[in-house]
Amino acid sequence: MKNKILSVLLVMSILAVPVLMSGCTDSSQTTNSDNNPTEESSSEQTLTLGEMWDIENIDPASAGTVICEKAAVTETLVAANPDFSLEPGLAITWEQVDNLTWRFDLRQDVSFHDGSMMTAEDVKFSLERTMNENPRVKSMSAIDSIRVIDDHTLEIKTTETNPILAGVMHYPDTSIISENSLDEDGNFVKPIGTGPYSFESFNEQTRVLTVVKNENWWGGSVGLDKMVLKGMPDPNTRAMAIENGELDFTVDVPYSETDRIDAIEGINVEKYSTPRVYKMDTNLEDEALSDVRVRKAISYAINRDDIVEHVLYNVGSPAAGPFLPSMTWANKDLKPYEQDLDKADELLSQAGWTDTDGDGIRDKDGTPLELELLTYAARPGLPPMSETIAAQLKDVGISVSPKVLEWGAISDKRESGNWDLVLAAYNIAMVPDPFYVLNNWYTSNGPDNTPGYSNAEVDALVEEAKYIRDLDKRYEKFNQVEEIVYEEQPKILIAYYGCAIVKKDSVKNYVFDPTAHDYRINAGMYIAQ
Amino acid sequence: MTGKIFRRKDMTISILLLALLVVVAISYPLLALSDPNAIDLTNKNLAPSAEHPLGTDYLGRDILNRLAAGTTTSLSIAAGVSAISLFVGVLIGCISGYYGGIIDETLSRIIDIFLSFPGIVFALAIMGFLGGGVINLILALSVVHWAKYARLMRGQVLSIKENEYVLSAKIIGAGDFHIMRKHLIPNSVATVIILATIDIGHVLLSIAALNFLGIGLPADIPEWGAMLSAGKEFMRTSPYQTIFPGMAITMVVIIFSIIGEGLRDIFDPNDTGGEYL
Amino acid sequence: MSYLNVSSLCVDFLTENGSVKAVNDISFEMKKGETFGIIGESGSGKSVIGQAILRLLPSNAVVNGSISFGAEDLLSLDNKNMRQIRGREISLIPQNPAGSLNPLLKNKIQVAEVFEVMGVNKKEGIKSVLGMLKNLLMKEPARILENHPHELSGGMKQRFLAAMCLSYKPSLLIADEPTKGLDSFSKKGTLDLFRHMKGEHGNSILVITHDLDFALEICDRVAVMYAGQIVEVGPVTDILQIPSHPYTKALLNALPRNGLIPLHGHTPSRIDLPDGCLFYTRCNLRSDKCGTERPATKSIKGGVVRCHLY
Amino acid sequence: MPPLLRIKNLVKTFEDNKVLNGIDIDVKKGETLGLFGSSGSGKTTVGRCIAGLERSDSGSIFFKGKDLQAMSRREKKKVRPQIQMIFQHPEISLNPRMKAFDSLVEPLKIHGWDDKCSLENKVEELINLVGLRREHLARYPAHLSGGEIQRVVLARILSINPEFIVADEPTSMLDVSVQAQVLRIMEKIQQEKGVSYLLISHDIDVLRKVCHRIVFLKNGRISGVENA
Amino acid sequence: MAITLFAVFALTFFLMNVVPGGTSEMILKHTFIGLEESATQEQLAQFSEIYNLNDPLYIQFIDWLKGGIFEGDLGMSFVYHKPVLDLLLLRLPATIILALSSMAIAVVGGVSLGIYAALKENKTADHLLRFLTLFGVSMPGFWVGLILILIFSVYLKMVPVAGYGSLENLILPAFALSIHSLASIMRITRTSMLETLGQDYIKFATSKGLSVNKIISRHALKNAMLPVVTVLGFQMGAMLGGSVIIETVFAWPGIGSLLVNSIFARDLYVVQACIIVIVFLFLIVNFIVDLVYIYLDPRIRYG
Repeated sequence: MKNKILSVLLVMSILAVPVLMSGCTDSSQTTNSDNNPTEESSSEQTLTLGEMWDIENIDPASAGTVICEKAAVTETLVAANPDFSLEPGLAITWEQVDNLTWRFDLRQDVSFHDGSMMTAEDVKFSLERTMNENPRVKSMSAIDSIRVIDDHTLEIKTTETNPILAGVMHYPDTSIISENSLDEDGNFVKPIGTGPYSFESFNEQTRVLTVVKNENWWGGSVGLDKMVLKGMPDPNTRAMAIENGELDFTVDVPYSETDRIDAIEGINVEKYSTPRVYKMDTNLEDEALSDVRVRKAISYAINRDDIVEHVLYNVGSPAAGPFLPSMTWANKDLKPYEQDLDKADELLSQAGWTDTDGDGIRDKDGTPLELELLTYAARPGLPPMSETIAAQLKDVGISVSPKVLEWGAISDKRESGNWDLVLAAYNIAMVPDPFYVLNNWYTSNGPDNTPGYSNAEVDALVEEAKYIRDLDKRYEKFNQVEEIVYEEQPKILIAYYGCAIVKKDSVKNYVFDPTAHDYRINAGMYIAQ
Repeated sequence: MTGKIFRRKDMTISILLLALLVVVAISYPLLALSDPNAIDLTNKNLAPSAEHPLGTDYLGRDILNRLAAGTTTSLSIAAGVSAISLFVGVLIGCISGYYGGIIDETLSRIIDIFLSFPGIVFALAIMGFLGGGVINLILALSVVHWAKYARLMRGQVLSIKENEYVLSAKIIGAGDFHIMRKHLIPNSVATVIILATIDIGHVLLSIAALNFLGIGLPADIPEWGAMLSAGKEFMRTSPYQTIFPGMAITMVVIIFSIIGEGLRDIFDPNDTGGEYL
Repeated sequence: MSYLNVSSLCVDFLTENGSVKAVNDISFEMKKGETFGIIGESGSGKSVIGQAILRLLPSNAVVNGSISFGAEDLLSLDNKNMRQIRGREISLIPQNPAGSLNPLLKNKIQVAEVFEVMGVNKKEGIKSVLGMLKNLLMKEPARILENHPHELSGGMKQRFLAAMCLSYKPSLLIADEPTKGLDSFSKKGTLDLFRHMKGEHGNSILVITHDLDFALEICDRVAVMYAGQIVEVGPVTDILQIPSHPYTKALLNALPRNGLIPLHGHTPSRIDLPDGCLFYTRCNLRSDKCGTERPATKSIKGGVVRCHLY
Repeated sequence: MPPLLRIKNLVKTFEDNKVLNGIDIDVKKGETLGLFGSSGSGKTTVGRCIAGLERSDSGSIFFKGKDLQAMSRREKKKVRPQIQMIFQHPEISLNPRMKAFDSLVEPLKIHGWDDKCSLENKVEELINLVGLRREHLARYPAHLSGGEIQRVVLARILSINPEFIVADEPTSMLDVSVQAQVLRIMEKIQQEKGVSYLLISHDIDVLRKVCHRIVFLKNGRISGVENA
Repeated sequence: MAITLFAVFALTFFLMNVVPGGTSEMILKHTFIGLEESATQEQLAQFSEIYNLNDPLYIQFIDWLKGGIFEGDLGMSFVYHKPVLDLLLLRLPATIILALSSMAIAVVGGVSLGIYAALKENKTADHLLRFLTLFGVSMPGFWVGLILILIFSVYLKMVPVAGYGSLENLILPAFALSIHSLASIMRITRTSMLETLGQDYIKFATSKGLSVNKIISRHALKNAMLPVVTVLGFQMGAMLGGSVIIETVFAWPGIGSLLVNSIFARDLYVVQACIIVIVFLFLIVNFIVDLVYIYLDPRIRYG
């Protein structure tokens, strides 16, 4: 009996340890936590923001989208205009000195939130740190070394010719922090940046990030006194929370709800296209799909307008080429394929696919035209879109069975060649430059060219463009590439991705930035009293 | 026995409803009245009407039609899971209970390990890494469910293996296989089957839960849980596509609970009607 | 003046298959200080009587007839007054000693309840129980009270229950199948216990049993039950030595020492009772009349019998 | 002539509790031997050892001169069925999910009896022997009385012609009138088939009435023998 | 328990590693380069190097186990860039708070309603309660959660939709999570109570002349609780499982939502750790249930 009591005590104490310990970490790690966010004086402008992902990490080297774009705590060297052309950020000018060397001149009047001035040393430190932490930036930028020329000048050497380096410097994970963001042991503590808002607290338990106005922002005056960012990964929750009045600003409520919420008094919804495109890869090893007529027929069979209206609820728009028409380098001559069932029928018949047995499915040499359409559920528009495409293709006699798999499983299938069609939503301006996408998607050795598309002309054009520093000439080459792949349809583009910004009417002066990776909070936004 | 079953009103209704569901499940794919996947985008998210008695879903598909088609999928997955886990559970439980000793020790330990995973977490882990799909779903849920039956079966076998008719069979010269097949399994399986009946409902709930988390079945397969999960996004603009599948699941779970518990009452040896003498 | 008077008692159980006539028109009376036995084989309905007296039957039982105890009509008392009778006036030593003690409570608590009911100071009560336990041939009574029921042997449990019942000093004690399931050695212990109770306490005892030998040893008068009816009542020695009713005779003859003569056939279904004598199909002495007309009870030499022969 | 069954110096221990402490018993062919003892005296253990449900720690049980506990598997398969057992609790003596008929023919089927016609005859013979009617055969045990069940059990084990039957309190759960029926049938079977019984009971009256000899068991030892 | 835990470790570890997509590649995509982008060989190699994913599986397993047992080091989370242990300690209180409060609701509500129903056997209240609990055990938990949010947050605006940190946030998830268990506990309590009331010792207590209240409070309750206690263990397990879904619905920052997120992100060590924590909690709960059982039932205590 005694032993039993002892063992009970033992177990209890074991149980108690994590609870107590968590209590400790809780209090120590959220040192600056504001205990009473509700007890703010009403004259203070506080905006509560429903962020679309869980906020877990506040290190801009890996969570730049949150810290740099959404919380506006840090800034990058390079900014971008709505047409995706680059403009000065923390750097005023930059220049590609030779194939392997870039030079950046920094803004002189920028101070960090802790009061220290930003220098080239800080930039070098931040970029090198990001390079270590973030394999993506490392490979995109291909930086070999960074040299501080003087307090406000940097020289960056790349390992190979990298025409997009300036664009990479727009990527939020490259944003600049002060060395004081780290403790003596080199562990990241909190982001000390240069942005319009400065970090106040992050409660790891509730995952609420609070930032406050930076009175000394180099860019001018800042609209809000305080911004509270709450991670709400579920679109329904965000919709209900803003209706409920818990939020002032959020994004991407369920698309189907956008019109209803817009109609609610005091809330408005704005829909924008964002640099991401729904595209359907075709397996060019497949006998039917290797025929350009079949691919074009598929493209003609799809009703992009219907999809945009009924599946995306107009959050997005029909796609022609891989780039948004608003992008400065986009080939504006291309128009989305219009649904044309006669043309589709004609093309398919020319290619030898006819319905000989009357079952509604075309066949050739006794093989029915049956395709598997793979997609994944992480982006909510994809499963219904795949079902819709399947139904539309059925009308021209192509049997498509849509399957929703984990992305990992899709990758595996693609690698083994065991696939027909894959519907996915790809980013088209990871960095504001066309090279990245066109090279990855359409050149013979492009890492994202799993369909196996190979066109010598395309390869040559892209390679040529790499060494042209004159932007207009460069973009001309890319426009030619766009035109070729528009005709050949190795990837069938469906629609541009959209973003729905939902905010209270009292939130004024919000400016949507299409170059942001989800959305960006601009300094001028304020709440009308 | 049958008299006893139909004397209970709730049992009768439940059995009739289940029979109806099974008929729908079997006949639906054979009849192929209309394609449950046929979309009609202009008529999406409609409220119930004469044309669409339960409304339409987010792609304009008829909800009633899809619910009916879903009967086949939902019931066959649930039946598949129950059949597999029942078979494995009964077999392992029986062997473990009958032989005892080191065999029992080993098997019991394995059963314990499987039981110590909360079911949905385990299924989630398996599904998360196997990927979605009917077969994977059946496998994952079977892996989760069998141990429960095995433990129950083992207990039952332990409680009857010292019964005199089992001893008598041994003395008569019956082999182990004969004893298990003729004596142990028939006399303990009823309890396990009752549990399985009630459990079919839980399987349906698990399917729905996995679908809710986005790793069950693809949305184009008309399955109730998948429908519910796909419809949750339209919860407020068009609640029917969530409410009706949810109600269908709830009703079937209730039906199986009533039948299972009714069976338990009927099989209960205490209920002989003559106990007062 | 009869002390307990049961007249025309009928108990039916409503079941899914119909109404089971467990007890069918039973009348008997007990005098003060008497030990009265009800003897019957399994299924004869004997245990129902004890429960009917204390109104402990389940809710699907339909009770007709009357049971009077002293001046009270037990079947028409309200619940509160009935509770005054239970325990204090009439105590029941239940059939299944193992199941009748709450396994989770210490014996002491279960005894203490008795005094709660009686309104006696607990300490004194415990003292008197200790005495009672000692009296009932139990060793170490103080330790027993600190134990839980499962730590007592079967015989001890029975004694413990008896002690509890006797603590009330009830005027009527009902013992339901005190020897059920006991082997011959334990039976002897039970017999000692009952002899002791009878001698020491002098209250009336109603013994319900299937055990003819036990009844012979302990009872003054017995009633023999068959298929829900009392077929014969009389002084124990008369009945067990010169039985009147053919069933009693057959029952006695089946005893090993009386020749182990089998009694063939079955007791009739209790849902559809036959018209005639319930023993008709198994009776050696039957006549045609027995098959059509149910015999009424008749008084014979100091007893009662239900047979056309008399 | 050697005895049919000879038990020599049987010892059996359960968890430090010496249940049997050197038992010697002989049973002759056609004899009913009574084994008397209170609960815990080890009498049931003797029966279970003979029937092969337990193995003794030491000592031997000779059946027709051969040690039952030292036989090869094949020998066992041949000899074992000649010793059968009937138990105390009728409610669990038959498989509740088998009709009486199926329980009855189960041993025949196990021992390879597949001729349908002669099976019917055999069943007829068996139920006559124990005084059951055909209608009983279609019933499940729940619808048979305790006495009827014990008779089905007897018929069932008789179907494979055992020479020795261990009866462990076969009537202690039965009413007096039914007890007489069952014991009488057992007597009748002995007369017709010449089987031997080991009748285990705590009711000395019963033993004195039906046994040829009675062995008294106390605390795992034989405390006396009585000839009836 | 140790063997069980070890088996759970091993099972989880190897299950996590035999999955499509290649662990390191998937993590890389989820974490750094975007789900749909392709990883270059160079990135893969670099990543595998950082997180020691190049060793054979069994070595990884042994390393991980060693770290976990001897240094309390369960590895680093790929997604959160934090030691897994820190992450767990951060999330554990939320899950424990949610589970305990749900359990409290379920136990208090279930037991009292169960007793009430048993005492009103076959009366209207009993039938009504049984009917309601039938729904309680049959409705999908997340569906209930969604409907609760719809009613109480959106229409009635009584509580916030989701979040963590205050009592208001706790109400809906705790209730949604408890419904199934509450109904189960009510049903088992009712059954067990009725069964107990049919026991001989209750009959004997009645024959002793005790009042109905005494009989119920002293004799029936404690005894009727035995099966309820057994069920509690299972219910707690079911609740830990259910919390995975409910936490997701209500954005509750506990182990459950961490697990779901990590499964999708293939944050290997976090998934393993979460599963192990859940299993461990489950085992602990069952151990406590056993102790309570021993406390309640003297037959086991001395047996």
